[in-house]
Amino acid sequence: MSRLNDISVLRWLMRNPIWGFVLLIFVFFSLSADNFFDYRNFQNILVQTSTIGIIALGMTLVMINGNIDLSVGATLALAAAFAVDVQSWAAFATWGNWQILPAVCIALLVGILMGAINGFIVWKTGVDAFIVTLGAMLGIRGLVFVYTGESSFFATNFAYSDFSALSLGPLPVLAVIFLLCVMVVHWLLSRTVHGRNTYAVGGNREAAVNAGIRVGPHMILNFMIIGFLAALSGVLLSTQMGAATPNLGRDYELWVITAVVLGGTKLTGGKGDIIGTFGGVLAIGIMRNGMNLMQVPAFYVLVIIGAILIAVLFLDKRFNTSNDGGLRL
Amino acid sequence: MTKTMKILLASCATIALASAAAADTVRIGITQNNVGIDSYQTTYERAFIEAAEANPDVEVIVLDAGGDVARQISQMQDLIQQRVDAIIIWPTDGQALVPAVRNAHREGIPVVVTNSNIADAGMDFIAAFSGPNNIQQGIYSAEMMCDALGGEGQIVQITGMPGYTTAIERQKGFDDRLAELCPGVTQLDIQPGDWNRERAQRTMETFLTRFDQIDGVYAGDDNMGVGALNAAIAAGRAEGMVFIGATNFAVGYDAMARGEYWGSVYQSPVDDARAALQTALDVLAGEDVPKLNYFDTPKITQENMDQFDRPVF
Amino acid sequence: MSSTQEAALRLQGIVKTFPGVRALDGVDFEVMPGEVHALLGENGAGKSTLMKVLAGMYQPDEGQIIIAGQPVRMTTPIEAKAQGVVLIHQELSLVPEMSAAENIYLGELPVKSFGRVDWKTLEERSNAILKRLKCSFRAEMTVARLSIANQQMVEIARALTVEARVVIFDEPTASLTDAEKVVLFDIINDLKARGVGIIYISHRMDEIFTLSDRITVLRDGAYRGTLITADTTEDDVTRLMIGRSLDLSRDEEPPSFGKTMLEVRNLTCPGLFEDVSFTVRTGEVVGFYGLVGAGRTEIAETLFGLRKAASGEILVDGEAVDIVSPRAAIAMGISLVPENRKEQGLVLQMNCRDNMTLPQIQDLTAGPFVSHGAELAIFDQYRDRLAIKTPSWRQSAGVLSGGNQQKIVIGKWLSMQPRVLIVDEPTRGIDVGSKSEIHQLLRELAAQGYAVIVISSEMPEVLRVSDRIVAMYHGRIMREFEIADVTEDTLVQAISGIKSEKTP
Amino acid sequence: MTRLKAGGPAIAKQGILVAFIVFMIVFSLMSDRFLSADNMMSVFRQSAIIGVMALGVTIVVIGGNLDLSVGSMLSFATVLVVDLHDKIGPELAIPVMVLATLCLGAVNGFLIGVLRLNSLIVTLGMLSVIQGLVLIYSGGQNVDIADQRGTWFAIFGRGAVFGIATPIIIFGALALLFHVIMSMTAFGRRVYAVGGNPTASVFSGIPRSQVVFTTYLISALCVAIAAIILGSRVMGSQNTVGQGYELQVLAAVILGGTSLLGGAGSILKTVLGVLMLAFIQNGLILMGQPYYTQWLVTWVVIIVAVWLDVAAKRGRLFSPIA
Repeated sequence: MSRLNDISVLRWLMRNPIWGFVLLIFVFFSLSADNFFDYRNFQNILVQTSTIGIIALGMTLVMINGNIDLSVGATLALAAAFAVDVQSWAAFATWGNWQILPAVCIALLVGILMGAINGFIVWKTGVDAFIVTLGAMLGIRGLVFVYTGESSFFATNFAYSDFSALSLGPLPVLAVIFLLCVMVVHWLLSRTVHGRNTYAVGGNREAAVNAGIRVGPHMILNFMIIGFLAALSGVLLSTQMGAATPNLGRDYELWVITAVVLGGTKLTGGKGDIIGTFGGVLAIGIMRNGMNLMQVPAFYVLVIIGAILIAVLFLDKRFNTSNDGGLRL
Repeated sequence: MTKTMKILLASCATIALASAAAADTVRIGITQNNVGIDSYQTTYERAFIEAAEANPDVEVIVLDAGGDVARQISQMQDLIQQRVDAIIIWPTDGQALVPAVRNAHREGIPVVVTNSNIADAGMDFIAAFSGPNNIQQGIYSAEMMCDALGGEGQIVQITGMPGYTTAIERQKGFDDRLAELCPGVTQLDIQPGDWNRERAQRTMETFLTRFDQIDGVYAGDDNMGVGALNAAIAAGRAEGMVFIGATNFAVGYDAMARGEYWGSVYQSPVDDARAALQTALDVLAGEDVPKLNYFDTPKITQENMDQFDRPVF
Repeated sequence: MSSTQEAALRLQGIVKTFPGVRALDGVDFEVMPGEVHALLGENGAGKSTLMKVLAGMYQPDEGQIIIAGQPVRMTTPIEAKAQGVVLIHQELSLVPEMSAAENIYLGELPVKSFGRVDWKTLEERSNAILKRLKCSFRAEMTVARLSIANQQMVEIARALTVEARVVIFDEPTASLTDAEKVVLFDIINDLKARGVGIIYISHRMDEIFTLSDRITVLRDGAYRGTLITADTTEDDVTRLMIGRSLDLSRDEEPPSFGKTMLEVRNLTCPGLFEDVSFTVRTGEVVGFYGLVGAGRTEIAETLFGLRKAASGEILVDGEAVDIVSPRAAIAMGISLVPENRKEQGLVLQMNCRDNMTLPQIQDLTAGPFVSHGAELAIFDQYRDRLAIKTPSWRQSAGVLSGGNQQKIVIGKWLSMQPRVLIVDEPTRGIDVGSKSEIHQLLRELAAQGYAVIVISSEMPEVLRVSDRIVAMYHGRIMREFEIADVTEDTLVQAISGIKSEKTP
Repeated sequence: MTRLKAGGPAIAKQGILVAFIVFMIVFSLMSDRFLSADNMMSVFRQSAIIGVMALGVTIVVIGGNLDLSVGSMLSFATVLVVDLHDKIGPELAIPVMVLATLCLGAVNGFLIGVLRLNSLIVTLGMLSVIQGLVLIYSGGQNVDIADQRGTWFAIFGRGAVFGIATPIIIFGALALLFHVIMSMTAFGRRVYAVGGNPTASVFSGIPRSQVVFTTYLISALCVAIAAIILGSRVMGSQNTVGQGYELQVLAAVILGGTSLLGGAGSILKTVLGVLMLAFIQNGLILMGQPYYTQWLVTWVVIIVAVWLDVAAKRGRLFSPIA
């Protein structure tokens, strides 16, 4: 490799420090955990991270927009409940395995609807997205309990849970869907007008308004995308379980935000990308997997992950913030 | 302190000697529900590890799902990945773990379910279940309640964390048996206490303002039962009120000794853990193990409590 | 500009009301093709509202907008742009993380199938526009990495994406250096030559008289008259704007200076300023003049404990001091009225009184509590002394006009009884009337024995308020002038880095 | 139409107060027990723990930051004080626990106030770290006080003075104290200034780091006091007892109209927010509704109350953004 290339790789890592971290823990666990460096384990990691990862893609959009969505865990549970329950509706009783199709479609639509409601409220009331979605986090969870009546649903059709065990070529189908989502959302964010406008709205909302971007509908669209992705994640998770439980997805919003922030997206908006988020998601996935394999006691895992989150934030502040000119503020 | 140290040293020595002697050990992975949420699960974990350490032929991998279904599924994958000889699972949800258990089954790894059972759909894929019979426990509590009230009265129920199997099963056993046995006892309301003493206390306080006459309280475990008792004492209405719980905790045992608490169901996490490990070992040894292995969880009341040791948790 | 020619844009009887305010009250205005028409008025006179009506951001309640003879309705900035009306904002409205090209075409990025951005077209077109503006950077550059002046150029480039009939410049020179101003004026003249009508809004009289053909003045939301620039004097315009004549002369008693209150010796902060030495006496105003980035603000920040100097000495009242924080600076009697009043000077949602007493709140206590009476006494005193117009001390500072906000900040620091008062850009973005009041005030302060430093980028301002002028260039002091010796030429030379004979 | 009159009815600016009154009327019509003295006392007593924590978090939020770590910090403090009660006695257990909790607050304060790291992420990380510390400390076991009847520690959670339960007195006294601090002292003014505009505060000579640091110490102190009430009330503790409290606390603060942007908010309105949440919970149970209806109602109430607040400030009901 030429020297120039070395330098550009280094510079790339400097701009995406999370990938340096991913590399570091990858090497660490490969050396210290017995079953870590193994093709099947890598498949596992991808499948395990897909749940949080798919939502994190949507969260990246919403956070670049300068908003946040705390209701994703509840939306995931609601979509999973629909995906499993609709299969058993009498209307589709004669559909055979095709009964899965309307179930999944309805679940995804429910996710989109929840996102649209959040987005609409944020737009029309002008209330901070943090507050709106904090309320929705409680409220949508309430809807889940109303709908499920506190109990779990399960799919009578094993074809549903067999789906998650399928492989497409060398990769499990869940991993393929996750990687596909990564690519599509990356393309959306970096190549399309909507994606570029996402940066504009988050980076300088006034400028976006002045430039004639319809900020309200734009934000609704992003909330619908994250609603869709949370629902998709819920559907995929429910295929792994062949069931849906009302408590599904609790605290996921915190993990998703952690992953996105590790990936370099700023809470203030206007900055971030999918490559970073993907790295953040992998970092959490590899750490959890590796610590499981190394049998780190669960109590210590909490301390380690929390401390790493703070440490990454600290390092990012040290190396990656623009110079404030040495002013002592 | 010194005594524990000695035991520790002794057990270390035994292990060292034993492992030198052992030709091939079996590796058993366990993924637990939510250690740390209450003492039962913690004591279970400790007892499990102790039991495993006492056996030179066993090496265990101990994982905790933190109450999260998805994390438990990944832990199942990780255990399959490590090619353990058997998996013991304490399901966070009876339904949702069926496919994960099925996967292990397909990979030829026997699965033993512990403490709370997997849903019916999964029964074909497990080697055995070992644990208490939660529905039976609900039934016991209903019978005790009936006894205590003489078949007449108004009661309230405080359940565990909504949506969790143990909570649902105990409630079902209790509700069905009570209706059958004592039609004269009416349930005024059912609200959750989330396995949390303080929340149960709050729920009970609201019940107390809402209902002028409460004759009995059934709580999904003693931790919540004692919370309800606290509330009633604070309101000066504990006198003559019947408190019945499940999973006898030390605080419940003590309250029973003071005569404030009527009865509970005695369930030892140590027995639970040992039974699970033994079932797994039996399965691995190729013995003919029955599908359902319930260990005994007897009623414990003020009358017969001297037959039981004070719970350690 | 014959009357037979069709106006590029004409407004007739525009009325716009907001809750409780009649922001525009029947305004008439027109701009001909190839004309630069300056729009003047004090802050709050209705200029911004008028511009927003023109740019499609507000709908007028009454009146008509006529473009090239056709009455039009514009409900969004995009529609206005499609009609050929383009507004260049006063405050930079760029998205820092996007490229210059994306910013230039923000809101109307060229699209291919599937909503994809057509990068090739985008960059070709953007680079063509930047070339026309004689910009040296490429359109692919991220805006965050451009200098302020180049960012301003991107803002201007936005106006050129369509065949504009009318371009509105709202205070375009606020952050430009003189050299960059020259480029901007070239562009304006170029647009003018192509028959574009220009509406030019500025507080700077010299620019208006250099550029414009006609001047229209607004006051209190109403039209006050239109003047032909060539036949008008600054005084006429000012009288029209504020309804009275401004006194610009310095007819005070000859100043008497006291002891040296502040002395700075060889102060250095690498990369920002080097080897800076000067003195300020009581009763004296020392003006620091230079281009943006010459290091003036940084010196002030160092004196106020916000920066650490690498070497050098600071003496207050003859005593060498080490200023480690603003608190230390305040304790030594140094006060700084900062450059950016909204970001550095005020807590906007806090009320006027609390803003004013903020630095000394710890000392205004009776027992553990803040003394309401003591606070109000200070507020009343400085409201009267500085003629701050606010209905009540409870008013939050954010809703006041720029001039009154600036007076609150000045009051805040005067109430500390400072030994040295540093004022950075005292009148930036402030209308003519308040500007003159603040100049008057600075002179009075000197007369009362304060040692004052005024930092300004406006030559008339330094000439008007200073007793001595320190000219800076690239972090160094080039020359010091006594006010009696200074000429505009020598001053311009000094701040442009042109060497001349040292002052004796 | 959708525009509120400028400076119009003062009541329109008190979104939370309006919502509160409406709710009290609706609930008292639906359940005759709702307004009974017993029920009121019981709701006040129940809200004391969340209330005391909400007071501290309000100050943090006015200072322009968030604190999500209070939930696991409550677990930490309660487990510690209950565990130490039997080991070293309550007279030592309380000061040791308060000191330890203040140390956690100091870590928050240092990371956020001095190193200027983002408060949402830091306290999110601390939420996890502290929960881990609790579990490591206790080994996952519940802790209990053996002699529940004999200890004077019972006074904090179970005692009463002149017939008023101690938790209510503590909550009320702290609310008053903090209200006075925030509205009448120099420190309070500085918190508002730092939250409203940190840069301008530094330019006014306010020691920004120190102010933010102190707000986190106060928050930790409130958690410690809440833990004393909780430990004394329950006479025992689970390791996850505070799980989820951070969001309830934040919901109460938001409901009280404190802006998440900092620089604005009021202690007394937070009290109103706390009571409102408690009354919703209590009222719905009294009406015999399943527990999850309170989540749905809370959803609507939070959004409507904050919306009214925001609408009153901007002078129109709907946001003007296109």
